[in-house]
Amino acid sequence: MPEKKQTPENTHAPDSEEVRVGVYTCHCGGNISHVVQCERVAKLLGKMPGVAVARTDPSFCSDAGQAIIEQDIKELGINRVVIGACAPSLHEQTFRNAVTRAGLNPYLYHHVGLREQDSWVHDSDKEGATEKAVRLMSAGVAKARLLTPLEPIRLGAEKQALVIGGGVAGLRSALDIARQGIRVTLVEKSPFLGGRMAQLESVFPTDETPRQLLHDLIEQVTAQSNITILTAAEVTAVSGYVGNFNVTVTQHSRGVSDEMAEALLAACTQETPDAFNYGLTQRKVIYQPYKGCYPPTPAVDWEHYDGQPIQVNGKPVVLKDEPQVHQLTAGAIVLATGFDPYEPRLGEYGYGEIPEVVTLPQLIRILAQVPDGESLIWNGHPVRDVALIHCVGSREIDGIHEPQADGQVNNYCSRVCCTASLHTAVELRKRFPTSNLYELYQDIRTYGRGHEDIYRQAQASMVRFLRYHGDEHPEVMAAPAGDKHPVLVRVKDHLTYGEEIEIPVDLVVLAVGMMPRQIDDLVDMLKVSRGTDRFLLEVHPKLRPVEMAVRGIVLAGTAQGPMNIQESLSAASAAAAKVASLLGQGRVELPPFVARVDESKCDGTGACVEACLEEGAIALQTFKENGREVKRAVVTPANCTGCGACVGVCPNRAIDVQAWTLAQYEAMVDAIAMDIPAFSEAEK
Amino acid sequence: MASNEKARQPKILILATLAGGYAGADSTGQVHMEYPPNTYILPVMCPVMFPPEFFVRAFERGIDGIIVMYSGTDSPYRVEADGTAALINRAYTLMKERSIDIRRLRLAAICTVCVKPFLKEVNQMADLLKGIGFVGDEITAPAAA
Amino acid sequence: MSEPQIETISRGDMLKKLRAEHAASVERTQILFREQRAMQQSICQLIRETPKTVPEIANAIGKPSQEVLWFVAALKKYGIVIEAGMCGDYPLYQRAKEAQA
Amino acid sequence: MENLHADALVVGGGIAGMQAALDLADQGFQVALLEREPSIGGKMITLSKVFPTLDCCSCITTPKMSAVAHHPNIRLLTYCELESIQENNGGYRAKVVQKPRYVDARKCTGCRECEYACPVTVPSPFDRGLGAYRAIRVPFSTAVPQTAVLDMENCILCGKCEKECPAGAVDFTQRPESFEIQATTIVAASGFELTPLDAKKEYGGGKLQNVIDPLMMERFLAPTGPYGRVLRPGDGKEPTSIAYVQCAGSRDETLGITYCSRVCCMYAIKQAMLISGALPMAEITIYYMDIRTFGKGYEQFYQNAQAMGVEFVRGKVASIREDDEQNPVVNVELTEEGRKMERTFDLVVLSLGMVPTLGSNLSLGLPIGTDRFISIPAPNASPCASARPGIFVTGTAMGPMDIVDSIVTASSAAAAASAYIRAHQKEIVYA
Repeated sequence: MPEKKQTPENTHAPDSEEVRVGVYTCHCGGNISHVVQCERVAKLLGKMPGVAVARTDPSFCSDAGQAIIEQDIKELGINRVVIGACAPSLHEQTFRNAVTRAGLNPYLYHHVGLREQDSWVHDSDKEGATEKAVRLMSAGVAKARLLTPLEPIRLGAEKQALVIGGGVAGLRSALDIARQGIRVTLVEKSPFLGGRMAQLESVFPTDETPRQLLHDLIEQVTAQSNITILTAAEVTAVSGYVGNFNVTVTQHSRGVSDEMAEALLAACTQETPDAFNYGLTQRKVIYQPYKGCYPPTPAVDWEHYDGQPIQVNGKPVVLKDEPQVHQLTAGAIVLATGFDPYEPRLGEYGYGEIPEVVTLPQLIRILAQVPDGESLIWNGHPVRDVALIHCVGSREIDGIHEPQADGQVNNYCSRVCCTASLHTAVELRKRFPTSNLYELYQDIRTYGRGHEDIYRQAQASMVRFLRYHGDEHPEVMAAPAGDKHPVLVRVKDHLTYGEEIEIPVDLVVLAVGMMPRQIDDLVDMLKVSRGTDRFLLEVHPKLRPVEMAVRGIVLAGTAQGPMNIQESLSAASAAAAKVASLLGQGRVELPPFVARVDESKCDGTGACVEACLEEGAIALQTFKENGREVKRAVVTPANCTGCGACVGVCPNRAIDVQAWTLAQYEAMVDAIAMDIPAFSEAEK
Repeated sequence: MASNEKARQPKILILATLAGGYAGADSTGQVHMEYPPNTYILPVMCPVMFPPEFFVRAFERGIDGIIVMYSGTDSPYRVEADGTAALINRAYTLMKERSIDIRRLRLAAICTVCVKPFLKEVNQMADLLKGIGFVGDEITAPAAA
Repeated sequence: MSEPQIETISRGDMLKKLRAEHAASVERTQILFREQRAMQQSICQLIRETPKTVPEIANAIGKPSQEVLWFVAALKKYGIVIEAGMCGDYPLYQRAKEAQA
Repeated sequence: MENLHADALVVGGGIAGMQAALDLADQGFQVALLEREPSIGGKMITLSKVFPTLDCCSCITTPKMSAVAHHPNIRLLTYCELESIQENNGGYRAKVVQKPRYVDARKCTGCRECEYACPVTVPSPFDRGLGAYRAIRVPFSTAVPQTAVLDMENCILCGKCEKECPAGAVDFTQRPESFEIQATTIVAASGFELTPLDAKKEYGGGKLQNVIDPLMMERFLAPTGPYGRVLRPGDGKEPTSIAYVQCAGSRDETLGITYCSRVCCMYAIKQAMLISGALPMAEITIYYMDIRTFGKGYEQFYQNAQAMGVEFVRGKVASIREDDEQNPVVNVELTEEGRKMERTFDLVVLSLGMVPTLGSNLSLGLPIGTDRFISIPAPNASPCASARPGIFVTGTAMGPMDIVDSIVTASSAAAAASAYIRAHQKEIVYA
């Protein structure tokens, strides 16, 4: 039985030293000061009890601005800092660092959001906005007076990362992380690596072969001894936190051993639509998606295999999926879950109803199966006239486009479809010189390096361009029987000043946009956020562009939003850099916002233990106190999430979340509710 | 502002979770959508930390309306969804004892990009308070205090 | 690019050397400086009491508006001139009272 | 200056260079960050607000500048020119010249007493020449380091600054100093310049007073700008009608710039929105060929601008002239109506494109593409690797891109550089 337990020493009780608050109201380069009268705020706050200095500055986050605060700490003995500026999510850390540099404990600082939650939303009521700023800043001061110095929780971090997704972004991330001496487990849902990139035939603007590029990349990945690859595997449970995620991965059997592969593949007769070719062709339920795939061993498509025995050398073989469960720990997780091409609604531009309407990814697979020099035949007809329609499933407008099943309207641009579509048009003209091509577009967005050249190439190859407006979509319909062409496309073309043009074609190609992969389970498990476009959401596009709000989880590639291969690679490497910075030291620091028991008040009711839902975060322990056995609650900080379920139920107010205490909230409420006659008086 | 310049405004306290309502309020700011300024947003990790008495105390001190903007089932805390709902119900019981109109306390699930729901909640509360007035006019002393 | 040894040269010699090296630019700048001073003085004189717009100042002192605006912006930056309301689409500028003291 | 050793030399202290330096330094590598200007911050620090969030730009940039300045693993070298590099000992040896500030950086506190004392006013490049500062000055309010610099070309050697400096920091004895940096790897973050305003004769060849470049408009919109508000530079009028001419320095074979500069659509839309906020009565027209709002959240931004009343007109501006009152007159071919029209505006902004900063690229001896940006031989395999082993490229040095993309490629280049350092360093013995 332990003697009186040790808790982190609460070095300074807030009232044991004179509290000297420094209050800093930032103009935010006009963003705040154009609405909130910052000087008035400073003047009023300067008169509040405990406030030793109140200042304003055009931008406290600048080096010079930070220097002012640092100087006040050193020279005026400021020991609590309140800053009213932009949202704390942007610069709380910046100021914590500044305060630390000046020798003050970083948790003796409180940040008040005066921009997103005040000046930016009360533009037409400047007086009201200023009053709000005063009350919020007073509340900040009230809280700051009760702050105590805290130390971050330091934990060892596993020098191991988990990469989810084995497409080009996941592969690149895994490689770059591994090269920094960090072990990587790469988990891929399908039995083969390569993702969407493997389904392409040529990458712009270099016209390289994507599967060759992938092959080279995979070769580097597999040569790296500290990367473990799990294919046909899915993350099924995650717990823990940055530095120490506990991950359960469930891996399906391959179903086929190397020795048996050839015989089984030959013997298998059951077929299913080939997803690699977007269902345009059939393949066996034991399969390799393409020649040269990795791993080379064929795999069983468990979803479609009917369970019937396969006759190999006269013997029936029944294949069985015996999933294996792997438990692993990871310091950080890279989400490289990729995209799905937008699947048009049944009847959208005739899709699914008219066989001569296909998507661009489908066309790429169709073309891959036409040997060089042969003509393109589709649905029994030779294809000569082709219309490519841009922005299908992208740049949709509320009220004009029919929402998807979940009410979503894809109002974003998918970035790659313009160049991809033109790149394909150029290829079509090259391979089938007699073809007539029509690009129906809104804006041509060939923004990337070398992409504009492809646009010019398409123009030079006599591709015809027709410009439609977002609210007047082209129409696609089956041609009347007996017509030479099976499909008619009708469009109001603004390049010919709004003329209604009808184009008879043999094939309509829909340049479909990108949608994030269906990863609801992962999103729930990891508690990460998605944007209104449903792609995974970064913390801030410029400050932390590949990090998620949950620490230790980073983003790579098209899981974040539409991007091309080059951009996915960059994003994947950027994600790797963040993981390397995070885990390189072998330890991470967590904020000390966890529950803390005041033993002088705790009398061991156990209400807190009952209320807590976190594994191993709080427990009652028996101590000897003055020779008597007493029960006291004890917190394990690494397991505590700081939710405060224990705080609200404690009858003695003996437990609090550090830096977020009940007393601080009460003081803040009082400051907000306070009558401020001083508001006009003090200014005189 | 100062009472002689402008009619006194009711005060709305918004307890907003960092993972939900607080980020939603920031999103509202990023798109510059206006709402009344008598709204005071305090960040909270998870609202289950408050005992029900906290809300009554706030009303007693002159807060006229409180919106708890939590993350609901999207919360990073397992306890938040059910725990907060239960808490608010206990607070309603206490409010009734003090004859405080229970509409003054609202629980709303607000996500990080919930701009429209955020505005709806804030404007609804502001309109309600215009109708029912200040809390000080209806509150009664606790039965046994 | 770098001189072999500089520590032995005294500050006076250094200035002399700089003056010699930069004789052309110093002379050019001195002429420029005198023009600037004259321009600044005539602007400040003109708007000492009554605020004026840039075209009004330009008209009065016979200089192009574009040039006047540049000087007004410069004077404003260093607190010598302040903005004093609008006249139609043009801001008015005035000599700062504090700066006159 | 003593010679230095570093794991990585980052050339250029704009947003891309800063981010690359921070990412390398955070991984524990020693970084030398070289900037030719007296302050880091690059083009980004001159901007007003940034799309699509409309955050104030200095709120994003200044903390990064500060982080660079305070990072224990970063050696910040401002006002330094890269002369040449040569392969050495498995890495590179860079020859660098520290240009004289005529101010002792260790003594200067950035108080600006010298600047107030200096009698010579000169155009400030920070304000694109439309604002002014003195011959000795701290280059701009948020500069890092906060150290004054004297511009000898515009100095009359009156000595007033030296007399006024409370720290005794003015030092006329400074000379250019050469030194060397030995580094395992180099990250080129040399950035971009705008297509020159005078490049296109049809658009007035830079001679029209009220035809400006977009960075000038950024300064007008910034709270620290030269006028503190949006005025046209010809005569100080608050403009009530403003036109944007898109693709004014891009997608134009006559200029030899055939590529798309990627950012012009978004900055024009952003500026239009900000002007609408500052001057609610102003009419803003954007003449464009294609609107390219392809980034995350950008299409929504475009739709918001349309909803705010910014007028988007599809048309090719053939020429711009000036009327008697220096109002720019735009001659535009309305491509969706098949006719030409003329319209007079108070102010025209040419949405100029990006061209590479050539100086340091030449010093690095890197091959360039037909677009003159640094070549990336295998963009779909190693998107940041230049043609020389161990030299990586980031940001607009490898082609036009916006801030978000620059920051991502910076982290990406840092990842590539750190892998290179780990793979090669064991073999290197410093001389």
